[in-house]
Amino acid sequence: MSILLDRTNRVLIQGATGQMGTFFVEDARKYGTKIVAGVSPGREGTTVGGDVPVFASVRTAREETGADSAIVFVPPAAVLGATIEAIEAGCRLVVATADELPVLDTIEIRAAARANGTAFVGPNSPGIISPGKAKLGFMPSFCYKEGNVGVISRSGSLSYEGSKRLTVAGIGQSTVIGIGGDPVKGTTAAEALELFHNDPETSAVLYLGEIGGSEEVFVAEYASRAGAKPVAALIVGQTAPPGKKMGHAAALIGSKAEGHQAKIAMLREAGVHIANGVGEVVSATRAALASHAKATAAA
Amino acid sequence: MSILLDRTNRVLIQGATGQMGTFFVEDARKYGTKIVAGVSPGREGTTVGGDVPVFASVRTAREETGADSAIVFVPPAAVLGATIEAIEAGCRLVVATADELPVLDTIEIRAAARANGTAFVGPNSPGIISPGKAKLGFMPSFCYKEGNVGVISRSGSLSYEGSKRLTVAGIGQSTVIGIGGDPVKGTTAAEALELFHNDPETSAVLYLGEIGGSEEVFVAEYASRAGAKPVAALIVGQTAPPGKKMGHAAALIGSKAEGHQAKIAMLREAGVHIANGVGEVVSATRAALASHAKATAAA
Amino acid sequence: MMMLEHEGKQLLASAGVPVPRGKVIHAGSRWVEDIASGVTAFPVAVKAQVRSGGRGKQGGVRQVKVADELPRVVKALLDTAFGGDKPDAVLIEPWLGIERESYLSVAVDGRAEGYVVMYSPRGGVDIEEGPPPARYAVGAPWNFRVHEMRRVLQDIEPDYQWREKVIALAQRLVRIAAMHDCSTIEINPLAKLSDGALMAADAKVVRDEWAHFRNAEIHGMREAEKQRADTLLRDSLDMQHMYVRLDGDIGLISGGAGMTMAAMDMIAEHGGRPACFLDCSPGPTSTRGYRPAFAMLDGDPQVKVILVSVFGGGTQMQRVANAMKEVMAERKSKKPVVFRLDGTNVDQVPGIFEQFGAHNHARLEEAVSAAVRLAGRAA
Amino acid sequence: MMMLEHEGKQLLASAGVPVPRGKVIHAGSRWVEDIASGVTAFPVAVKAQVRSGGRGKQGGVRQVKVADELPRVVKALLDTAFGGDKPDAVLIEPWLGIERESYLSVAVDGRAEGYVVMYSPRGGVDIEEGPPPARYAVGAPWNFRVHEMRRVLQDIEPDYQWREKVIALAQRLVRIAAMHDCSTIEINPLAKLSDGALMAADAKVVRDEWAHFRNAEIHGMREAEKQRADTLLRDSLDMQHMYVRLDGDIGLISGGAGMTMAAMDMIAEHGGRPACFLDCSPGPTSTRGYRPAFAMLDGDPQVKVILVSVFGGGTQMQRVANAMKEVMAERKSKKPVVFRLDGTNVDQVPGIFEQFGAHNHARLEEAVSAAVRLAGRAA
Repeated sequence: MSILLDRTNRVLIQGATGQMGTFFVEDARKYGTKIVAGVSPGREGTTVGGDVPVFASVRTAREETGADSAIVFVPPAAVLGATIEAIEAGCRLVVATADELPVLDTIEIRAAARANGTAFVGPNSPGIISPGKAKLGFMPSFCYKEGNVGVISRSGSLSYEGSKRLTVAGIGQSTVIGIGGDPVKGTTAAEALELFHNDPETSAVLYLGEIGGSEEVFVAEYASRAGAKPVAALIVGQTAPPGKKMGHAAALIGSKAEGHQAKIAMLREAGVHIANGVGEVVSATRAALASHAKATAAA
Repeated sequence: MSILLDRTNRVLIQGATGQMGTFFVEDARKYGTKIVAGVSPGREGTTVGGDVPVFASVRTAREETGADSAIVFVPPAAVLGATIEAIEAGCRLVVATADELPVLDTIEIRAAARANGTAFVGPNSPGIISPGKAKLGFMPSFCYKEGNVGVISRSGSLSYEGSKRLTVAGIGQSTVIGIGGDPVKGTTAAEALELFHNDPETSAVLYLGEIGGSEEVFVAEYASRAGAKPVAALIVGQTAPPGKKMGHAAALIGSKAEGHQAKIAMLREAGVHIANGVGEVVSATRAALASHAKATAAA
Repeated sequence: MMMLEHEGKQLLASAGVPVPRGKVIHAGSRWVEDIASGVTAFPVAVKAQVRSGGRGKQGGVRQVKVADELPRVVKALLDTAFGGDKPDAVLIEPWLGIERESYLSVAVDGRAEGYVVMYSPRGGVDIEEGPPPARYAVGAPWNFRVHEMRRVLQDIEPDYQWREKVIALAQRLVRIAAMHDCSTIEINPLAKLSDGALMAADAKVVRDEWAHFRNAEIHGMREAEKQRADTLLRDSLDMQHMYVRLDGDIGLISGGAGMTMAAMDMIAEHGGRPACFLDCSPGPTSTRGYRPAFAMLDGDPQVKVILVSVFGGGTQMQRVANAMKEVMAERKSKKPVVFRLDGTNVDQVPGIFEQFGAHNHARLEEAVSAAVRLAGRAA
Repeated sequence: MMMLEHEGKQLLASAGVPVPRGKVIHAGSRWVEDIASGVTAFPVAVKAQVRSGGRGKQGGVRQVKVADELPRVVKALLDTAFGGDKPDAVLIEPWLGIERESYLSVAVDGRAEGYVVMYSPRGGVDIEEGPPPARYAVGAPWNFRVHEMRRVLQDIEPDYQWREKVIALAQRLVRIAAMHDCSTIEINPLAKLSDGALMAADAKVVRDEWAHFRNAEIHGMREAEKQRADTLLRDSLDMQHMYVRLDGDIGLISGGAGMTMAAMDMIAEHGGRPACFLDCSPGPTSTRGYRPAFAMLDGDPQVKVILVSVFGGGTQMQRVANAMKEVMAERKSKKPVVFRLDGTNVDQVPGIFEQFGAHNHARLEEAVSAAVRLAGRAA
């Protein structure tokens, strides 16, 4: 198994006829993702990627093709309208990779997703991949391999780097989810952890976090819980100065609790296996997997 | 019977300790209204009107006294917060008489009332009275008498005038509801008509409208419906110039359809008994009642 | 409260709506130098800044092709009355190369329980003559849905690229309306320029005056409106009175919008003509409240008789009667006054009226009839 | 993007929040005359307008009791650097008779899924030392509930009249934050004046830069921020690059915030020091995109070696490699460059790199280690 995404998702693409949409159709299909529809108001009746039909609305696309998941490639100002259309049309999973989205729009989208029981991944995220099954995003396919480690990342490229290191070391992933670098997230670390917790295929979780924000509080809370799956974590930004935004809107040390030292201390306290730097991602994950094996043997 | 308000409503007053609240407690209790609680944050533990206990929140007031209806006497800037508190605490009826309320606030309150299944009456309204039973508003009690005519009015003082004329002529009222002079209303004419339609005690409806807005479209729609109760109507503003706001925000002729002549023609077409001026309110209502008697005899 | 075109456009521009880069010349400013310095590219549109509608049909928009003509046209427009008033200013804008004119508006609407968006593929001065615009009932502003509006426009706007721009703009306008407490934002024409870009060529923006407590601009507009009124009216407006001038001779001091209109209608029915709509109910029901209302009507040569018609609920009649007693005692004018008070505590009125020899009519018909008679006699 | 105090206060005032009537004197303006003409009542507070925090503790707020002293104090403040920068302006305000200082803020918060309101009965410069403020998680702005916030404050703020004022202000601030795309509005101190009135004595307002398309003010702030940067940095910011200057010597050109920080951390681990955080991923992955990044680091005397570290998904590596080839060919600087490209189409990189004699390190560790070594050699 995996979380949110597997071989059964039938995917529609909003903004399918743009440059990113076109690249995605080809790349994601090659990986095995079932792309069944494009949505591009005004371009209905055409196709993308050779044979994927384009519709005027998500509703029509769903009715005609049974699409149940959406990925959104439209300019920032149009993301709010497009995601809410997908959510209200009943998609079970909506991924918006866009960065430069006003946080108020994310707040609205998240509220709509909650009200409709939709899983929303993004924004400012590479998307989500369940290795060997399907991908909804731009991650380089060769970095991943099917397996039993769930990966949660606040950063896109860091999730490629971390996953590739696991893959090269022979450790596969159940799902790798980019929760995004913005302060308000479609899916939070807490929610992603809960999904991995309930996924029988996931044995341990690797969390790739950074300085700033309070997402890591959730991670510590989960890890301290009785019966939690073992968690490994890397927090980048040890050398970041306080009070400066490090690219991501959320990566800003606003108080001591948001700094590297405080987060590491809190996670260690909660029993999380800490990677000191990206070079230790594999060893920390191995330690987590070992502690899972031990717990399973004991049970 | 009556609509929304009868002897069973247990009323709480928000802003109970102000001048209007104090006057209302005395006046409404004299009329038989069950005033069970006041709400005035910070004044909890005191009383109004001698023995009505004051609480810090609507929730507490409801828990302690079983209050189920609220009337709000707070300054315009505080109406939004107070009404939504009452709505979300589960009151079945909330009356806000305040004028000078931004229309956006009314829009928000109406949305909250809808979401919670609350009847919201106002703003910019004298409130609601079910003669002989209870009153939630400032209307002069002597103008009313229990009976079988439902009265809906966009204007406060005009509803006193109209009701008094009915009362003097021996025609009683089931309920007199002031739906208010603002463009967006807590209870629309359409909703009030539906309530009167389902009230067995109401035989006919007197609608007191004015130029501007589209509320009268609902009235005509109702009157044209098969099985509708007979409706009499007065539309004031025959002599109002177009393009000028006549006191009420909604009383502005913005297009021909909103003028006096067009409204009268539409209502007449729908079979409504028209009063030409306030002097004909009684005769038009008599005609409506007569047509009800005829219909009942035929059935 | 309606904003002038250039004020409305500034508001829209602040929220990212494309508007022409204009230059405002206020009446009474040293406009000749301003013009000389500021306008270089011709032709330009010179537009009278007035609050009444129908400006276009009244010649309030002029094209000027050469710099030399500009001062004359500006002066002429500033000296012309539109709907009774001379413009506060003129707005000079580049003359737009418009390929197509559409119509887009966002307005508060009772049936929609909030905002409604209206769009017509053909805009311009004759919008009211054509078929009614398409209507998207939004309701609460956070309920705007791009896909719902797309469905509404699907069949009436075939140019999908233009349609998408219009939808994005409508979304923006609903947000602006809610943010800035606007009850109407009307863009007519909504221009499609030769490069396909969209531009608000005109803008009618109406603000909700009751939001004055949370919006300094609206607060300022209310103050400015009072300043534009003459002194007597200003004092009355300061008491929160609602006043509309009419062309008759019976000065009507009343309480409540509906009753005021009912009394106006009844005056007409009895063959008289009201001089005004003057609703004093929102203000204090004290001497302080009524004094400026009487001062204004006493000072208005058009008014021959004053009819006081108040039916009060929360307004207690003994208080109104006492206020009348005091005002009558102070008053210098000899214009006759007819009273009809009814409502809460009306039983205490006769005793008070006796003290200054006034009569309270029991029914509105009697009072109106007396006022019409007195007005006729005064003529 | 943080607004200066006086800009933030102007925004708050426009939405009806009480702020002191202040006077702004910009650096470089003819301030002496301005002061003489504008300020009549003393004492006043003279406040340096800076974007960094901790101004109060650094002497950035001065009391002036007599007119004669004012020019000297203004001049002194404009000449003092706070957090590395001299003030853009000073703000002169009447010295407030503050009876009590509280703290109120509204901020975007992930845990709240939207906005959070924070209140502390005791505000002032030492707010961080005291107990944490009370927290009301609002979420979406339309979910603000007066009664919920009242419940949060019930036990921590016993003065109910003050409490009600604070709640009404919090409601206003949440509305302002949503309307004007603010990610933080912090009022510290929130002053209670001697007459019981509430006033925002200071204001820290942070705007969401990504709302630039719907807010002309935010758009203007972004442009102004670029203008404040030197030419080389401005060209890089024009490419949407994200830059933070650090104090090391390894110029890091990277893609993605997380990977950039990971590389920074690894540089430190290997005993080196990064000269910057420079995330080029939001811009074009072409020569045009990378050219200004190299120009800036080549022109920075602090930078001894450049490390290019990009792990791309949507960014295709053959494009980055080709861009590097072109930039290297144009480049005059002799500073050594270390490459580590990985990600989509990385298999095409060696072929391209061969054409200009560059080496692509397979692992980040190798590239970092090489860069640190080269920096050491350059020293």
